[in-house]
Amino acid sequence: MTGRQLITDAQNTWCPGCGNFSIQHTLKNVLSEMENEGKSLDDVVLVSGIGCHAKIADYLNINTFYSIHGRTIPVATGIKLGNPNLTVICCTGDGDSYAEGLDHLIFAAKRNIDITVIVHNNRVYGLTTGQYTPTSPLGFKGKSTPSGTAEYPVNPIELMLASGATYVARGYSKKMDLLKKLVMEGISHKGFSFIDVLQICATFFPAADYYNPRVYELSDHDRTNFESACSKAREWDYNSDARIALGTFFTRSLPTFDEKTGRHEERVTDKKQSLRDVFLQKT
Amino acid sequence: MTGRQLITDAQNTWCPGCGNFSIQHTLKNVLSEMENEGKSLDDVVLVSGIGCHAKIADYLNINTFYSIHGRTIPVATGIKLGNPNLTVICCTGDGDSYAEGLDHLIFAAKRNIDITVIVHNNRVYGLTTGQYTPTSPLGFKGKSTPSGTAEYPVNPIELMLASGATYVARGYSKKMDLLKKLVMEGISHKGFSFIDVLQICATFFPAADYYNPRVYELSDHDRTNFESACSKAREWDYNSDARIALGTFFTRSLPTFDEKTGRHEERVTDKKQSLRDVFLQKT
Amino acid sequence: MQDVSVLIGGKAGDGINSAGALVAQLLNHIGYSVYMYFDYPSLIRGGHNFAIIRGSEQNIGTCWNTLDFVLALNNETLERHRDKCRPETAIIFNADMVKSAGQGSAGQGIPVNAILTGEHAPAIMGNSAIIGGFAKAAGIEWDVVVAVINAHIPKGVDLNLKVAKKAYDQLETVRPLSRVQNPPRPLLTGNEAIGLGMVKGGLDAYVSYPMTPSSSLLHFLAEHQEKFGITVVHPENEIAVILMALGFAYAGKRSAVGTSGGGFCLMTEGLSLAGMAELPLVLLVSQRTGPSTGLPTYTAQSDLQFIRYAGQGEYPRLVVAPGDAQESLYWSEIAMNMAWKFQIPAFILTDKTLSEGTYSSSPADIPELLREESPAWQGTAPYLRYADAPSGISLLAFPGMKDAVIKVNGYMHDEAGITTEDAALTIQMTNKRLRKWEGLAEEMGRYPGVNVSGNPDASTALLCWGSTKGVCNEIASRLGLKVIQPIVLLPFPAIQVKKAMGGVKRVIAIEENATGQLAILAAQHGIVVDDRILWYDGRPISPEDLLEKVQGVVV
Amino acid sequence: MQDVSVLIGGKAGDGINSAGALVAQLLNHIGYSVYMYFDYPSLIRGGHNFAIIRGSEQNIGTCWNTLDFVLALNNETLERHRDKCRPETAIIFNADMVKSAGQGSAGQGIPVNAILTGEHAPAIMGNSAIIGGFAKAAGIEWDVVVAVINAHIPKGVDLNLKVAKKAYDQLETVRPLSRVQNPPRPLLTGNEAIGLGMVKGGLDAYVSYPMTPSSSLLHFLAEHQEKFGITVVHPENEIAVILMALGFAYAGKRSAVGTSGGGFCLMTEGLSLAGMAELPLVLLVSQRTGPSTGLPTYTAQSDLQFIRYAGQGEYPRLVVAPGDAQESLYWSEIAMNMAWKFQIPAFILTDKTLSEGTYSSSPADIPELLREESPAWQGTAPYLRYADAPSGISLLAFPGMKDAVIKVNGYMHDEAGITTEDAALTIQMTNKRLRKWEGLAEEMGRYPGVNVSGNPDASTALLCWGSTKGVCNEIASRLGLKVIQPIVLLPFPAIQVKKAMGGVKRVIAIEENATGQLAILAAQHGIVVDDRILWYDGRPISPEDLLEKVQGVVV
Ligand SMILES: Cc1ncc(C[n+]2csc(CCOP(=O)(O)OP(=O)(O)O)c2C)c(N)n1
Ligand SMILES: Cc1ncc(C[n+]2csc(CCOP(=O)(O)OP(=O)(O)O)c2C)c(N)n1
Ligand code: SF4
Ligand code: SF4
Ligand SMILES: [Mg+2]
Ligand SMILES: [Mg+2]
Repeated sequence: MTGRQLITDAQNTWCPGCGNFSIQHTLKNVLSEMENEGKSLDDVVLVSGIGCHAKIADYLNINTFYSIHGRTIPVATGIKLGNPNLTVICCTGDGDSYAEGLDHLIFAAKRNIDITVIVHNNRVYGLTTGQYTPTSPLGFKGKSTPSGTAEYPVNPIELMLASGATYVARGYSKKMDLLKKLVMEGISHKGFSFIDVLQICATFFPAADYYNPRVYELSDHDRTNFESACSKAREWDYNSDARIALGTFFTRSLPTFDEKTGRHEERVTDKKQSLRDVFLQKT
Repeated sequence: MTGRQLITDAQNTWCPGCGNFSIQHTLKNVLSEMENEGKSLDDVVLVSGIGCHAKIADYLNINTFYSIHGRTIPVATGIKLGNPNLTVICCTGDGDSYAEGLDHLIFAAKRNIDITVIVHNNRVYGLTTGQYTPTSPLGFKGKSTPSGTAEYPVNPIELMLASGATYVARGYSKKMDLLKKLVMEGISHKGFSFIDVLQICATFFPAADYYNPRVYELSDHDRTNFESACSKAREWDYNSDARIALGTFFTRSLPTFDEKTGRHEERVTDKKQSLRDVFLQKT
Repeated sequence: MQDVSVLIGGKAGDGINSAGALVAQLLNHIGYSVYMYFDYPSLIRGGHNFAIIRGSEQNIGTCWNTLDFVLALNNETLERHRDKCRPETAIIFNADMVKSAGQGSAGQGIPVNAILTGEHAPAIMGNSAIIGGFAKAAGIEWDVVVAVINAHIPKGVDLNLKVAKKAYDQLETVRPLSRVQNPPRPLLTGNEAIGLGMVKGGLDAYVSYPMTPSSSLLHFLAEHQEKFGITVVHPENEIAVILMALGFAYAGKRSAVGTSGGGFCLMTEGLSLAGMAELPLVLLVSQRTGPSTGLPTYTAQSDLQFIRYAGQGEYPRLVVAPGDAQESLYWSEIAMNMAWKFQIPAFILTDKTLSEGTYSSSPADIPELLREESPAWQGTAPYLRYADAPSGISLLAFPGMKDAVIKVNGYMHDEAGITTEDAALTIQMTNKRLRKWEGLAEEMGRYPGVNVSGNPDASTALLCWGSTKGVCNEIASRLGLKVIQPIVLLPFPAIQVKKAMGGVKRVIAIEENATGQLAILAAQHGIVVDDRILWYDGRPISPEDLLEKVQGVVV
Repeated sequence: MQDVSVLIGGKAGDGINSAGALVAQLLNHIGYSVYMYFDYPSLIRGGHNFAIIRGSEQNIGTCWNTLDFVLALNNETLERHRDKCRPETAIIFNADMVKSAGQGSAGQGIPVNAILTGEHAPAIMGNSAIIGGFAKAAGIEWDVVVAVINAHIPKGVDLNLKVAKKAYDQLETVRPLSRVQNPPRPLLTGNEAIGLGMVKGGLDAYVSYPMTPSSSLLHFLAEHQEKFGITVVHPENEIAVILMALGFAYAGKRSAVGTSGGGFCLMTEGLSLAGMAELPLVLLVSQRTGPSTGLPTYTAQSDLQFIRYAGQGEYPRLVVAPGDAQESLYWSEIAMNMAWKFQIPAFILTDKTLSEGTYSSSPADIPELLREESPAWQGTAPYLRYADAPSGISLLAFPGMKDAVIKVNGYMHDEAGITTEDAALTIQMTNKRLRKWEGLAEEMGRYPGVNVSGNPDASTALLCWGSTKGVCNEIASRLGLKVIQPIVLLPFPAIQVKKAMGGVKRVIAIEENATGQLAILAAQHGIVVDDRILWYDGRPISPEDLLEKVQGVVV
């Protein structure tokens, strides 16, 4: 299919001003660019969790697996292992992948499975009306923490570096050019790509006024240097006041899990004979 | 109870040469020392997961909660929040806390809940007969990976540093004096204490010959310096050949989750009146 | 008999739920019994939200599809609900958004923006104008509006009143409501009632991860945690939720959790641990349309069988399914007490309709704090956490108690709590746990576990559970039928239900699921269900639909 | 009729399971049908392990408590199993560990250490001495020993044979076994048979997290993954397991998972997703004694009801419970095919006894690779993943297919897979899913879903499921009773079971649980169970115990 209509007829129900629009627009542009470069979109799959972010599965007219809260990544892993020719993209939320299913994110990084994870990090549970998430700042007042949280946020960039992710970046829904670049890079990176996107939640965490003066694009940064990636990652800890680096923190080339696992299928000539052999061995 | 008999009558079923004996012995010594210093062992609770390590719950004659695979830490968190006067110790496995329930470990660190987590890290699933775990070296041949794993191990020390743990140490079951010191420190540390113990599994991962020439005790190391804790943590990545630092990598003082959460109980004088008030407000 | 239905509709973000609650309070303050249903899709801004508020002289728990008033914040409201309007329906609309109420309708527009500008009031106060306009159209005295706004709009009372008054003064009374001679009563959602009931039953800690339709209980208890003297924790996921709660229970604190189907799935392993370790726990499971994510903001009664058997292995549990807020309050307290008395998990099984519906309650609902204790250990060592007893119930002790070594264990264990693999001990301890079913059934027999209402001499009975209580009662009384509503579902109160069946020749089960889950349960206890009316579009079955279905079956 | 029972016992770490397997192969090679039960506690070294190997002329699946041979690697073996010995029981023991076979016993010691030293053989070969000694004592020809060791001890064949020969030569034949005129057959554990059946049914990927008693399937498939051309993944936990498997299914690969109760709990949310998203999946759930961690290495049949209803909401599923290895092989293939044909989850429900027990199978068990397909999309866009159809089954397409936009969704969705909250669509799509029950029931009616054996004219029938097939058959044939064993449990083959009930006046359910879960299920289909024999100490019920219990009921 070329020149496919990339947006479905599903009614879009994000709030006016929601940063998810920018992410969807970015993905749409990335997809048409891929198509223009000769990639068949039939070979692209998008997996989402549950949350406002996840509605993107309804909106983009490509193969999608609209999964359950927190489980985007194992689904994507299974798809990639099942058919390594597919390009697998995860759109997941901060509640999804930093709370409910954090372990899967870390294992995907550890395994270096060749998928691209885009976290719509609005630092709040949007769809369940505004409770704190693991990246909400200390003292955040949501409905489950009316007098403020008692927890420091996690720093997902740091966590991903510590987990062995081979592509680690941060985008911002208000910097669409950069975002597009990062998503393109993430998809072309062979291995596990992680992009934390500071996504504006217009309703429950409208942080643009906080982000705008603080964000800057990484330059003069050696993205192959792990140590300096770490110190850049620590510059802003999702809590205290600091400059917020955007761009690619780190990248590294390593064999991928999908390359190393599986594909036995291709090597077997006579499955029936194999079965018979193993069976008769038991005699 | 003073001078309590610290070992139960339960039959011990660890393999000869198992490193768990050393950990149990260490805990026994720590407990009697605590008792000698006037601490009542009635106020100590040990929580375990499921695995060889977890049998320690049967063997130590103190309050124990023998929980389920991977869930040691949320149980311990609930106990500590329920009664902050208790000293809560987790004995957990690497399968337990680095695989099945990794997310809980990271959240406990993030929250700085005042519990002490001792990971019996034998780098293998002992009780289920020797499959790889997240800390097994790349290429490890277990029954589920007969031709070797395709995954790099995680480095739990690094992960815990990235997660905000306020006490991070590594012990070794063959260095019992140091181990005792670390466990004592971990327990006295106010906040989340994490001790990764390289525990010899005599049956499925008898790594003493590997560890013995490589381990050394950290000295001249500023345990309050996060950066140098990180570089020490990275010296050995649980995979490639390197010197293996033992001791305390990092420590830091921060308010604990149990201090900040809860204890509302103590502030309420007339619960009945509160109920009536809230009820009548709805009129 | 006085009976009035008001629909208020607009977009998500328009505050339809809170505006509806104010309408409910107005009706409450003129003496009506109130029920409010709130309908919204799973989105944050936009879409269509509406609430139907019904007031009546008698206690109610359902809404008819015939409206006396429509409060339209936008045109869509009028379009979507035109089928529920009659010529005499009074339509009040935001004149900035709606041009006219439609041909031949008795409509009055409120110039909301103009009022707000005139009063220098923020946009958020627009709904006060609607409320004021409604009060006037319904002939509710201004005093009542003042009382309600005072009590329920904590911020900017004066300005809100000014805005409301402007609209009040501009509109005409078109369908005056007669006062009913009742004092105003507390209005509670099902979840609020559950929260109050849990606190009555001694709740110390509530642990929950947000999931519709259980979340509002988390929010309610978090909001009042200081007042109630409880700890409220929202952890990383539902697995942590149940295990933390079991940690609290072990430490001697009464804990409860709340979730819906998908989150409950993640709790089943912890539930089985509670069963084996004999740790008490209360679980609110509020059902929504499944399977999987399903319709997250719509209702269902399709998890009963799952809850009955959830978790590997066999162990006793209590399941209660209250039918309205009053019952929720009453039975939540009992669930807390029974969980701790029998050291078992106890479920409060509700659905979206009940959890998020608003009901009139009675001040008599909160008489006392009633905390029933499990027998406590008297300090005579050695303590045996699982000491066998005819009742199956062992004495409780908690860490910190002098000389108690308290070992709880999810493995098969001996009386001391130490792991065993012995065959005879396995049988003994399994029997010990399962024997609690008997004591529990006996104990529950002392409570009114089965509601019987309607015509006592009817030969046809509607068998229902949970939130369909309201609609069944109404249809039964119209058709002269009996209603049998078991509230205790496990252990199933077969004797009480059979007693209620006296004189009944035909049983029609009414359920909001596709397979008839209560009918299956009842049949297992020898109660034959002749017909099943199953409704599963995510909406509570309306009285009109139920009437038609019942008539279709009965004729 | 030839019938022999051999017990081999020692410590964990002594290799009792593999030594037992060699004994089984010896019996197999002299023509016997074989069954082996392996009993071990949850520990790695020490404790007491034993295997009972029984050989018979007919197919068997149980062990009597009367032994013909005891192979004792330590004293504890003799002490623990003395009650199963008769004066004529031949006892062979490791003379380094055991002083004497006990008073009046026909015992022969093997000087294992001396033999090993003499042959310069490593300690690990000690069991070959025991095997050699047993062969001699049983009068099994040396050729047979050579054949078995050649086939089943891959490393160091010659040295093993030397060690075995030394013992063979030193011992005397005390209880010679007659040869039976059958060729040797493949011996399979239940889990191996399941693995072979899955591969026959087209398995592409097996995803599993270790959990006894399912782990040996993971190990078996991992070992042969290259030969079978499948991908085997052991991920971080069971939640990842089921979601990865669903990812494989979406990508067009046939996937299966395996676990036991506690791990299955963690899969229930993914299961409900499979139900809603209509993703095929095969699940092995191998039961062990619960609740919770329970007795991890012992058996039970206590998760049937849980599996029937697991996961929120209502959706169709297949549950088959084979009774031995042959049935495991046969039904696992069917489960794979039905899951993909109906796009539903299909369960293979076993227990420790079956999963880890060893059975004779028949070479006829692997005739063909049989892969049944779900109807495939023909490429005419637009593709609708959930196109409605009378059967409820939509055409399948997989990512990568030209012009297919494949949207699977755990929300309520329209035919294209896009989220909907519409009431009418909700009913339509729910009906679509639930209609599959009918086609599935019809389809399963074509398979032999109910085993009927024993006396066809008996008025008393034993109703059983799963691994108790063997013991029930034996007791029934002794007492002249009928045995009815449904293999398909969901959709319940009520018609076939009722047909089997012809002439039966009394039904006795035999189950290894404490509540009679099959009896409950049967009763729901109008099959009245008169008596229930429930056994729940974690051990498979023995023929002696069952005989006594049945006689207690029948008399
Ligand atoms: C197991 C489970 N628990 C809870 C929920 C309820 N739930 C739906 S979306 C959501 C939070 C989503 O937050 P996030 O991932 O940050 O997405 P956002 O809405 O912010 O985009 C929750 C808790 C669920 N669907 N499933
Ligand atoms: C939910 C669940 N999955 C799997 C198991 C089976 N299981 C028991 S112990 C264990 C591994 C334990 O490994 P580890 O935590 O490293 O402990 P070790 O035995 O090495 O001390 C597993 C997988 C279980 N009990 N529960
Ligand atoms: S709630 Fe926030 S994240 Fe969700 S749609 Fe609205 S603005 Fe976007
Ligand atoms: S298997 Fe390993 S960890 Fe387990 S008891 Fe034996 S030596 Fe210890
Ligand atoms: Mg979010
Ligand atoms: Mg381990």
